[in-house]
Amino acid sequence: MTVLDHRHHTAVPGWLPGATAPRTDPSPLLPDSAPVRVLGTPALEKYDPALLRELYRRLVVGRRYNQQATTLTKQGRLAVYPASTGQEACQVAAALVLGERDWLFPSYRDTLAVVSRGVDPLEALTLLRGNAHTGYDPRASRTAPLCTPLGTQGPHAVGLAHAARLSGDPVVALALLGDGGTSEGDFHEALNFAAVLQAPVVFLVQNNGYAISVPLSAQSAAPTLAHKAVGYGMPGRLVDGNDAPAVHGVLTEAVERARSGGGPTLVEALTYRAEAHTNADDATRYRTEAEVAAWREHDPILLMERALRELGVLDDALVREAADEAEALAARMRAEFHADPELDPMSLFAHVYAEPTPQLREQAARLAEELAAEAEVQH
Amino acid sequence: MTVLDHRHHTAVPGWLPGATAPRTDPSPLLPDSAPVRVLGTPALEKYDPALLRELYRRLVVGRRYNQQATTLTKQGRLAVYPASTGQEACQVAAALVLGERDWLFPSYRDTLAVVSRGVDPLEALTLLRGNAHTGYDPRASRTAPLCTPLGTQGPHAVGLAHAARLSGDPVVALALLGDGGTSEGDFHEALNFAAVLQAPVVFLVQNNGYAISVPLSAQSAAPTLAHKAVGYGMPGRLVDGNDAPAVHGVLTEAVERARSGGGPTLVEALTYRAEAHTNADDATRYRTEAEVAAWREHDPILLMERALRELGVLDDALVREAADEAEALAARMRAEFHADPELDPMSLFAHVYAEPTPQLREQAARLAEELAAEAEVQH
Amino acid sequence: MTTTAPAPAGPRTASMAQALNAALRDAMREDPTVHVLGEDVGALGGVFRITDGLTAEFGPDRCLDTPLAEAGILGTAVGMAMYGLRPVVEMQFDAFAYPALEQLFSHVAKMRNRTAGRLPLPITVRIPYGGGIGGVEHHSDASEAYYASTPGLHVVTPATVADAYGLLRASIASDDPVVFLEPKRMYWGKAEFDPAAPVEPVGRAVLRRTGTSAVLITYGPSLPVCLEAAEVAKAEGWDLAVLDLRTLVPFDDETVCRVVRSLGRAVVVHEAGGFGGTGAEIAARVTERCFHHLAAPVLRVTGFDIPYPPPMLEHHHLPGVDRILDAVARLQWED
Amino acid sequence: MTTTAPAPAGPRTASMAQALNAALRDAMREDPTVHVLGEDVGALGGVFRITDGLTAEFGPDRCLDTPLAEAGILGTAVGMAMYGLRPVVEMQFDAFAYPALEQLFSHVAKMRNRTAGRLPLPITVRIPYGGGIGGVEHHSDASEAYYASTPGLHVVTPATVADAYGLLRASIASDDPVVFLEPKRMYWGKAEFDPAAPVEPVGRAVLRRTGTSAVLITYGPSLPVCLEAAEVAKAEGWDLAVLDLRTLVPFDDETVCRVVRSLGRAVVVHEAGGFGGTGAEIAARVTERCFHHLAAPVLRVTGFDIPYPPPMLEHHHLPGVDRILDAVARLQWED
Ligand SMILES: Cc1ncc(C[n+]2csc(CCOP(=O)(O)OP(=O)(O)O)c2C)c(N)n1
Ligand SMILES: Cc1ncc(C[n+]2csc(CCOP(=O)(O)OP(=O)(O)O)c2C)c(N)n1
Ligand SMILES: [Mg+2]
Ligand SMILES: [Mg+2]
Repeated sequence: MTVLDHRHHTAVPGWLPGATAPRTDPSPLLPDSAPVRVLGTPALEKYDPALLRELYRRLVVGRRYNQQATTLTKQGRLAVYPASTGQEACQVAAALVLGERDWLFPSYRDTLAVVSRGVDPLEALTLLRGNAHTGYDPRASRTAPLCTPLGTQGPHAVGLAHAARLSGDPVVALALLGDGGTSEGDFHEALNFAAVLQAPVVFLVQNNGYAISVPLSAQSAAPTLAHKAVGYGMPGRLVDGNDAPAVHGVLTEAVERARSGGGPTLVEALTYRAEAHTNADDATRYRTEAEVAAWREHDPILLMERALRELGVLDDALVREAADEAEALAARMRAEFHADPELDPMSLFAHVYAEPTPQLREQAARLAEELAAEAEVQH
Repeated sequence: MTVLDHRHHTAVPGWLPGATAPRTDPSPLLPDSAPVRVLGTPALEKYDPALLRELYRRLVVGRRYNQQATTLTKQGRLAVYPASTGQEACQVAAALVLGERDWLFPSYRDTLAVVSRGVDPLEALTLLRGNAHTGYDPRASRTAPLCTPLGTQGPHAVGLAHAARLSGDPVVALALLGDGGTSEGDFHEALNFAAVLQAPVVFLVQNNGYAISVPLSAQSAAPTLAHKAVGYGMPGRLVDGNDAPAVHGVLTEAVERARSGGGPTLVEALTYRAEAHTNADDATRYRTEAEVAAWREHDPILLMERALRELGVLDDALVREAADEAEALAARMRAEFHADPELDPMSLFAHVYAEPTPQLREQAARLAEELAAEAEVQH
Repeated sequence: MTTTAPAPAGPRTASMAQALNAALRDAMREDPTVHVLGEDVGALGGVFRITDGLTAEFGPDRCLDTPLAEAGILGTAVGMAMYGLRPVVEMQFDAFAYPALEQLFSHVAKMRNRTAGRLPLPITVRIPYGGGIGGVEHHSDASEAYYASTPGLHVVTPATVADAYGLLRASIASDDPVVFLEPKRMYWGKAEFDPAAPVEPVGRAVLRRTGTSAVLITYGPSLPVCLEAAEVAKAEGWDLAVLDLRTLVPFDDETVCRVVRSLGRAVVVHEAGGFGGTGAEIAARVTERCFHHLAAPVLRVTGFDIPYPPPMLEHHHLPGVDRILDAVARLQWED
Repeated sequence: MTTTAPAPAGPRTASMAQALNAALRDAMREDPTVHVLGEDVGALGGVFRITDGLTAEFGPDRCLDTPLAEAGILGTAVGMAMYGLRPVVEMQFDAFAYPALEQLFSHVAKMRNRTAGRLPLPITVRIPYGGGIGGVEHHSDASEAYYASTPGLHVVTPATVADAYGLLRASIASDDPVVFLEPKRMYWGKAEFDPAAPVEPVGRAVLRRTGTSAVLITYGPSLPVCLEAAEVAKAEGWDLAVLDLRTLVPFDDETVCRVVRSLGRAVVVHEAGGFGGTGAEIAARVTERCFHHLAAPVLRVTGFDIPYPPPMLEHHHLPGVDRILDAVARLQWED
């Protein structure tokens, strides 16, 4: 399958950590140094064709999900949308490697991973639609709320994994972070706690080259972000984040290690944010069309299609099946998001505490009066 | 000279990072991998005898300083004293490698480094005596206030070094941290900023095996703390922190690299906190006498004396000179600290802002009245 | 520092430190989901010995010495609570809770609300606070205003040995996050108490001394000062009531307003700086609700609006009996 | 988001965002020690475009895109100030300043005091705050109480385009640390202003509207709401004055008390939650100082004591004209 060519990447401005140092396979520098695959999946043959088809299907559906959410935002149906377009390989692989009882700790950009885990888009997108903070049941879906304060979900994943381990419960927690998030103190503290506690947690850093407008070169001087694992005494893995089977493989290894008591792993997936940071962002201010175009050559769906065709795994039936499922999801999203959501102003007071305080009861009563008065006026 | 034998260390309980993984020379894992000296000074001959004598003299004086401060605390003349007994090699080397215009960023345990830089003990110890927060002039002494919130002085050192570099001023900043401090988010953010900005700053982690009662093994699972440098793309160095010439050598290399535009370095100095955390602490609750005894064999002054005698650099004149200077310092401390300090209650309002706010002026007036009334009563 | 010996059952004389230790031990015995974590809480038993003996009895998994990182500690507790445990976090000193404020404000205080009640966080964050022990800078902050002004947190602070036990038990049992502020200068004061004897619930203020002239409204470390002031005031002909709030959030408007209305004069006392301190909220809400019962404005006696002073000067900063009596004298008795 | 075009000299019509941008540019032109640092302040010009064009004009060393870590940003600014520079830090949103609170509370606010005046920190921390822009959770906190209750910090918040320019220039010129709170929902509102025309200094409140019935005391994002309420109130026969505090610390007792004494009735308005909010301090101190001039208690109109709501519900939380008029109606006119 297509291979990421680093001479090509070094030609891509603004992408590398440090103008001078080109990224190379850091295997020798990483502990527990199984070769770190950065050059694409070696032997696709060893993958179960059923898995490859499943990954392909989810990629196609995921891309369509990103497109539809973006359209809904343009139509004012979502308040804001941070698209994961171009990062679908990481998103669907993250969802696929987790067992039913495992936990996912997503960030604001990871709604596709949440949906790919089985959460309804209508529930996964309430935060970005603006009708509620978290629309799904974290306990039922074993998925933490979308995290906005960067890096802060790291310690949560560690704590949950640690608690499960103490209870002899074979749960693994997978935390999704961005390249920018690795700079936060909470990232450091999470990795250190995870390593010291040998918690069954996996940190997946989707390195999409940017933190809003800030390129990786202004974020870190490390040879790779995977190198950060060294300072905590945990294995680090660097993988082509647009190569779905490769991401799935590396994450599966990490999840299994965690489940079997082997402790945490830091995985850096090299990918690219194909769209602006959000619909509100203007990416032309800080990156070139040439760079964006270069990365289109490495689009995760493109790579997957080529690879599966080479393997003869991709037949027209699968293509149609995936396309139909994608369209069905998009149609459902259009229908559901064009209807206005139910809103209950009194819900503002319902869940601040288990029992509203006397002060909140007073304030709720005042709002209720106001609403009643308004209702009066309407009649 | 005496060599730290790791088989011996592994025998020391509670000291190693991770029960299983013994610390080994991490050179191959460290970038810019000049051999990392953990096994003592190789060729003392290459050191200028004058420097060796100077180090010896400061070690002896420094030990006496620690003893006298501890005694003063027992006598109630200091509110609390975190002794650097056993860590004198790091303290005096840190002071000695800095030029006049360089900056030192000490923590609460590093008053010896501050005094060794030339600050009067009476001024260096106000924080611990309890009569003032910072007793010396940070600008004049190019020494930041003793930092208590762990890790927080890291970013200060980076910012100062960065500002100096922008001004073309060849200043280097040296930040002193402890092993426990490396777990704080601010440590991570400081190292990352330093590497990205290529700031002329050196981080010296005095790994004395404990954060109050918490052993390194519960603090970090990294092979060594110096390994943390890898994740920031800066050189890391591990050194025998009780080997004064070795510490001086490693720090000198790092300071020179920083001054010549080579960016930051992380140095881990392996040492041991010979006393309890402070006079208020009870170390018997968490470490064995055997461990403490084992480390007495590696006392920095013992090592230095042996080495210098072997080299024939240590003559009785030097021994007497050092002892006399030490006693003179101790005598001065006794005299100065047994006098009660001058205290001005109104100083509480003098430096909250450049100009006291109207509110503070009111409050100051009220206190002035109270003091006047009390004075009345006294007459 | 001395050992906090395992508490015998039944009525006893104990220090506040021992009562807190007993509360933790009893909670851990009764509920296996209660876990303690923090810096030096294991073999050392905490720098104030509040967790003394817990690791010995319950093992390191139940009472965990963490790495030195407060955001990591509280963030890890959040994850443990998400799984179903009941973490009790120890912050070593008031100012060293600041690194955890983002976790506290953005997650601990908000998690129940942002998940429509599906993800409550029964976390107790114990913070030794305030001065009076000769601590060096950053070891004596009275930081309660930061917590009390953050919706989603309960803020509890005991001022008696019995409350230390009872309120900590109640806080650990609460399904909401509680910031439990321990007046560190009261750790060593002893009193009779019976763990079996229930105390007034969280959210209730208690009248520690009845009086007919005016009421001193206070909490935590300032209660003893107020009681002493009330004693001295007798000589001046004032019969002062003393009200111990015990809980800053939720606030007991009912009890506070009943007392203020009946007396018409009130002084709020706390050692934190006055500007933006909790005393401002207390004075403002009492005035809103009891305006026509007030013979004088509700006055505040607080620390100055300055960074906490060095040990040798702290007594000038802390509200003492004289300042309280001066305020009482300014309650416009001539009216 | 559109570009904040480089400001022409002289009088102009500008948005608050453009005025802030002009203030930064002019300060950097006049004083080479002024450095801007923060997330996305470079090529992007900040997510609100307040730093637009600064890197282009002054280079990346003067306007620096930092790594994504707020404690690191503020801590680095502390070191830069120790060296002698005048850093201006941008925090991207209110809730994202929380990771920097330890640096702010334990160092920025205290450094001058803990060094007996030898190490002042002339740092300006710019924080876009408050709601009303449909931001998702953590993007709309009104966090001023945390700052206003921390001794050592000045807390400034403009409510007009002219003040945005004038107060930011004054804050950057101040030798004390200033938390400069920018009402983000006012960024795009335009007005005439002249950079050359001086504004009232930091620490002075300004009467934005004279009135004879009662005064609305407010600041930042609530000023327009209060002015609108005053307009509507005319119909009800109330002639309301509107006072813009502009600075929370230091507080302008003189002006505030003069107005309150002359009118006898006051309502404090802000969008932060009421409990422990700055309105409590304002109400408490005004009552202490003006008690016998008050015909009614000082009332507060504030946001609810809840985590900030999701965008579609925020209008129920934010104080509006009706709530302000309800409070005015409760000022016991019958007396
Ligand atoms: C603590 C914190 N600081 C700042 C922000 C504002 N912010 C939101 S997204 C973003 C960039 C994040 O970059 P990265 O971690 O690489 O994730 P990506 O957006 O690329 O997926 C920033 C600065 C935030 N959400 N949280
Ligand atoms: C942010 C913060 N948290 C907690 C403390 C309390 N404390 C003071 S010293 C100390 C241990 C520090 O250990 P280390 O960094 O190894 O330095 P050492 O004392 O060994 O020199 C702790 C936890 C603190 N000072 N600051
Ligand atoms: Mg990114
Ligand atoms: Mg240590």
